[in-house]
Amino acid sequence: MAGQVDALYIYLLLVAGVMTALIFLAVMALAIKYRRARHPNAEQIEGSTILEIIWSVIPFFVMLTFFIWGAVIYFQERTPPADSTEVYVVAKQWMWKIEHVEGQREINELHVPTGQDIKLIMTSQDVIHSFFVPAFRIKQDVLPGRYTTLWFKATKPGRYHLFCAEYCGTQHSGMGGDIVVMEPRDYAQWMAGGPSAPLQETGKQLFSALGCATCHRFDVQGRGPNLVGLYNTDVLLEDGRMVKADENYVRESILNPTAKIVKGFKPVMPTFQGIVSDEQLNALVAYVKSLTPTGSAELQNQPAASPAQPQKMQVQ
Amino acid sequence: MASTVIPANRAPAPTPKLNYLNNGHTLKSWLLTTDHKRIAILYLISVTVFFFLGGFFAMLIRLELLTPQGDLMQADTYNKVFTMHGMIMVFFFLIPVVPAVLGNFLVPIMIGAKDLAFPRINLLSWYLYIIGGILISHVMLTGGVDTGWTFYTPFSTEYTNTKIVEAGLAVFIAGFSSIFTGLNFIVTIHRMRAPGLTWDRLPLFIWSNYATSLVMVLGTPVVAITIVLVAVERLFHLGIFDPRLGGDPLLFQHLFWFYSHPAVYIMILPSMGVVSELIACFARKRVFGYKFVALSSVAIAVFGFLVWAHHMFVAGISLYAAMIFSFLSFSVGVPSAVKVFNWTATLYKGSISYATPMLYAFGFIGLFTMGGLTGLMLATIGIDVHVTDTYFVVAHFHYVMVGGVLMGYLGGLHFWWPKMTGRMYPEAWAKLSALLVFVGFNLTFFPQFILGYVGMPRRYWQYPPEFQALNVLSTAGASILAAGYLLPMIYFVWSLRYGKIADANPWAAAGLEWKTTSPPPTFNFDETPVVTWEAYNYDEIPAWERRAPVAR
Amino acid sequence: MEHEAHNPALLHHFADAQQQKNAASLGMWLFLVTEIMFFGGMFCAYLVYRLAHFNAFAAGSQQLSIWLGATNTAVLIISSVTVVLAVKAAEAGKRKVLVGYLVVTVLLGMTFLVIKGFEYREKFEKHHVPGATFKFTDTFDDNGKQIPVNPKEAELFFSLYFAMTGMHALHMIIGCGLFSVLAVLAWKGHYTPGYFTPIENAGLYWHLVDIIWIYLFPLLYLISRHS
Amino acid sequence: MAEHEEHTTHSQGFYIAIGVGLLIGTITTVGAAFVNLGPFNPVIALLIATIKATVVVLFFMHVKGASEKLTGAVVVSGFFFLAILLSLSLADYLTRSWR
Repeated sequence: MAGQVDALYIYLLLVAGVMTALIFLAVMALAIKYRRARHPNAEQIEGSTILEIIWSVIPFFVMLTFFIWGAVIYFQERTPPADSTEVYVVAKQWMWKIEHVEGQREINELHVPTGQDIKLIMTSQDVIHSFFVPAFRIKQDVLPGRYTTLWFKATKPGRYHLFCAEYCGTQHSGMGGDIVVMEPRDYAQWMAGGPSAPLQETGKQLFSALGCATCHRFDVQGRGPNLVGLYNTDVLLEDGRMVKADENYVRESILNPTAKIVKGFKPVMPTFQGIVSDEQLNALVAYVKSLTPTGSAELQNQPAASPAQPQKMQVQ
Repeated sequence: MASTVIPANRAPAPTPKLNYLNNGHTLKSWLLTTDHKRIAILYLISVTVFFFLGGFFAMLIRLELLTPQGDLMQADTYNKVFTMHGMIMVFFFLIPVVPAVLGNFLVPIMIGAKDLAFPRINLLSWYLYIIGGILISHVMLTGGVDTGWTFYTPFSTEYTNTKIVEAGLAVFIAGFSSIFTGLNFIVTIHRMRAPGLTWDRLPLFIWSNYATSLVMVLGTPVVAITIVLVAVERLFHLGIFDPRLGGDPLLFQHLFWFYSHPAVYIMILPSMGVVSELIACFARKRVFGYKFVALSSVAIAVFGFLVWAHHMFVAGISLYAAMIFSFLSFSVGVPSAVKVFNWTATLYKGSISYATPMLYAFGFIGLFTMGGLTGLMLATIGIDVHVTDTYFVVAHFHYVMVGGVLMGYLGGLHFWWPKMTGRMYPEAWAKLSALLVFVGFNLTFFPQFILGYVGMPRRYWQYPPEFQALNVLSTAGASILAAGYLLPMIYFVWSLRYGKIADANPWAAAGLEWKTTSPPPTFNFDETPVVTWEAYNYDEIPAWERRAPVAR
Repeated sequence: MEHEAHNPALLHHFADAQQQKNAASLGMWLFLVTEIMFFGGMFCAYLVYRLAHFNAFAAGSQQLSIWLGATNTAVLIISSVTVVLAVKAAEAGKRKVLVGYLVVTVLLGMTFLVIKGFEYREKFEKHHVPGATFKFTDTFDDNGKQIPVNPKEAELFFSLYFAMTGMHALHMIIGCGLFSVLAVLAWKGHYTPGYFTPIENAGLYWHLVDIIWIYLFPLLYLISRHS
Repeated sequence: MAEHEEHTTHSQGFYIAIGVGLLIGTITTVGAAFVNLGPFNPVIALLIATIKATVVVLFFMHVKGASEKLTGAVVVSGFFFLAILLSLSLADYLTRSWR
């Protein structure tokens, strides 16, 4: 990615450099050639519509190339490959808390292997921060109340700066760290070193501890939708909208269950806002995402009408 | 007409001609004046005070950044310093500077009117500006603000305990000052033009002030209400941008940038108008493609409203919105490019002299070209993701704001100084300062482009040591720049007493403002002029070296 | 017109009364545009959040009194009529009629504010004022049907409700003050058929405040009222 | 008396009639809100509001029949820029959930 950005940057620099040089040279040459001593009488020229059109249209098309190339790169930057390794990031004043799906936790450091696509799923506990790795030419603001994502693939082992790029208070400039890129072998070793309860495992425990499993059942259709195979599918909602079940959807459904009711279900789920922390939320999301219909013959959530449970909703 | 001009500060002279400066000497005659020219002078003084205040903070920033460690001041102090620098420079200097000083002085004269349409509202604008200024100074002296001039939520609403409400109120009040100025200009330009002065005969400075006024009137209210919402969120816990209530912090950014991006055009457009005047005068030519230059001002003002979210490409807006805004952002590039090309083309077959104002105009073209082209890079999303919120952006907007606006302002101030005061500035010193400003400016801000691309984020109090060399260069440039700005201040004051006395039209320039005396009488013209000529009729005016000597 | 030469209201920098009047009118219209944009910021916030949290907005809206809201709309419309009749009276030079309409307008404006005050009081009593004391348990609509609502989002609705109606009420207060002053001046005979620009311009302001309410009423009070 | 010609004042009865029309509009809005029109409820409400606002602008604020078009242009541009604010903001919010 860095290479592509640099290539575009060099192209832009060239165009800008040539334009600047042209303007500077033209101004200087004209200013010298037509200085008053040599050219005491100005010739009045009204203007030229053709010239105006030329120097409006040509820059426009040049800019169009900027736009298209830039948009293509941006599209790639915002589209993580499907098989990326996921890492959860929670930002707070003034530190980065990193959770690997394998259960490893780090603060202000992120260890990643070379050659692997890494997708960061980020949220903030307080104000807006921004995850910025200049060496990878990537940056994404980290917002409270929702996930933003970012992905990259490191190619060369080493330590790279991690900065917070969105002003976040007193120690904004201290909210940095390192991205430690390692050979896959070293990385595996490092990963083996720490305590290892995979994130989805933590999520699984939470899932039963919080009683989610009473309604979201995997064998039969419960009061809540079956979550197996839910992730990354399109969900038809009660109000007729179709939404993608991405991380933000799962997150919102936990914190604010009534916002998007799946078709055929009742708005009976209580909110877990204030009950689960951002880290626990990440674990739950990771768990829901891990539910794939491999073992069981469970299909995706059918929009079939569930047994109606009209009166018991306040019990929860 | 022999212009026997006696400057105000000269000891009693025989039969002084009454002009706006000597028409009343009491403090009251200044503070309660409704004369647009006196109000312009009031603005000139107050804006200059705020410029040096903002500049002082800039120097503190540059000194702190000399070393990678935060050793000059605490992190909190640094955050307050750059916030003050931003707020003062944006709201109390750049936005009012050209419209409220040069525009206030020149708009009525250039269109042959006796005053602005609403002289009392004009005075009210100044008082609002001063009240806002006093408030922001109060904030500064009693603890400051640490949000940056952008007030981003939820930091500003919930996580900082500095004086957001007071600072917001200051910006709100200053905003209304600028709304009233804009409103006054639009009405004046529509209603008060001299007979015969049709729209296609207007000086380009008027066109650009008109466009600026549109932005002031249409954009400022949105930022005003946004700041009110931030204030009530802090005061009364209404939670409109509160993520815990399902509010979206990005909505604040949308509303904020809806004004604050077009605000950039409030700043730059009047300076573009100044440059058009300067180039025409010192090339002795009508501006090439007058119509296109005039309309490009309006086009910039209108397109300026379509591009705000290019400040938010990495903020979490949707992919598609980012692409739309990126595309639209390039649309502003076209009219800006048209202006630069037309100025350059105006030089062709002109008769060019290198008076100080022209040097500033050249400087403007150069720096604005660089600022504009780096702006295109920032509009290119793939690049923006990497360089936004870094020193690249800082360098870019200083090239446009300081390189552009200030070059235009200083050029205009030198150009119209004889008209405003009746005195010439010292040419040699002025040329030196123009040179200092240009060199100092590039030395200060060019390294910041590189700093940004190698990854130094903005608003950093301390930074990794590898960025130090470029930061030292930048600080060195800043000291040259400071000298370049102090110099005019000194010789302008000096010239009030010792400068050569200027006649009505020292540059042999076209335009109504040169057809009245220097300084002009209180009502600008003894008789309402009737305009029968096109703008920039330099073919009818001989250059000043070859004019018949004027009685002095 | 014999006033023209000695019109005491004609300011020195205008060529004639017509130019002055046109300038004042254009200035007022531009000011109204700034008001549109000023409220526009809040309308934008409203639109965004209504789309995001429709259920909460509907539930919040159910808690507003539709009848008080509709009555206030009617009050404002009637006051707009009295304002336009005041302008007409000013143009015709009927001083007493003018003063009468101005006074009625102020009274109507105050009626609006009093009704608004009652509504606000009810919100305080029901803990519908955003902040620490905010409670929202009223998740049943008029027909007893449950609306699924996150109380936090309902708080957002009430934040917007108070911001928008509060800002509108502030404009009403300013309008009432303005018209009170004009009534006194009109009584003293400041306005003639040759010069009544302040009456006209204040009228324009009042109509705009009316228009803003015309939008606020359905947007705030009438969300999803049907069963 | 040039003012009287360019100033299109109407009769007292006309203004009262307009006022009555606006009141009827209000009643219609309230009535329509209680009828289930599906997605058209807000559309109808805003349509009526816009008609009412237009009537106020045209007749009470005397834009219709004004001697010059400038006032109209000012009004239209005000709403035009408001529309820019709303539509481009929504361009973000409505496409957030895509992809």
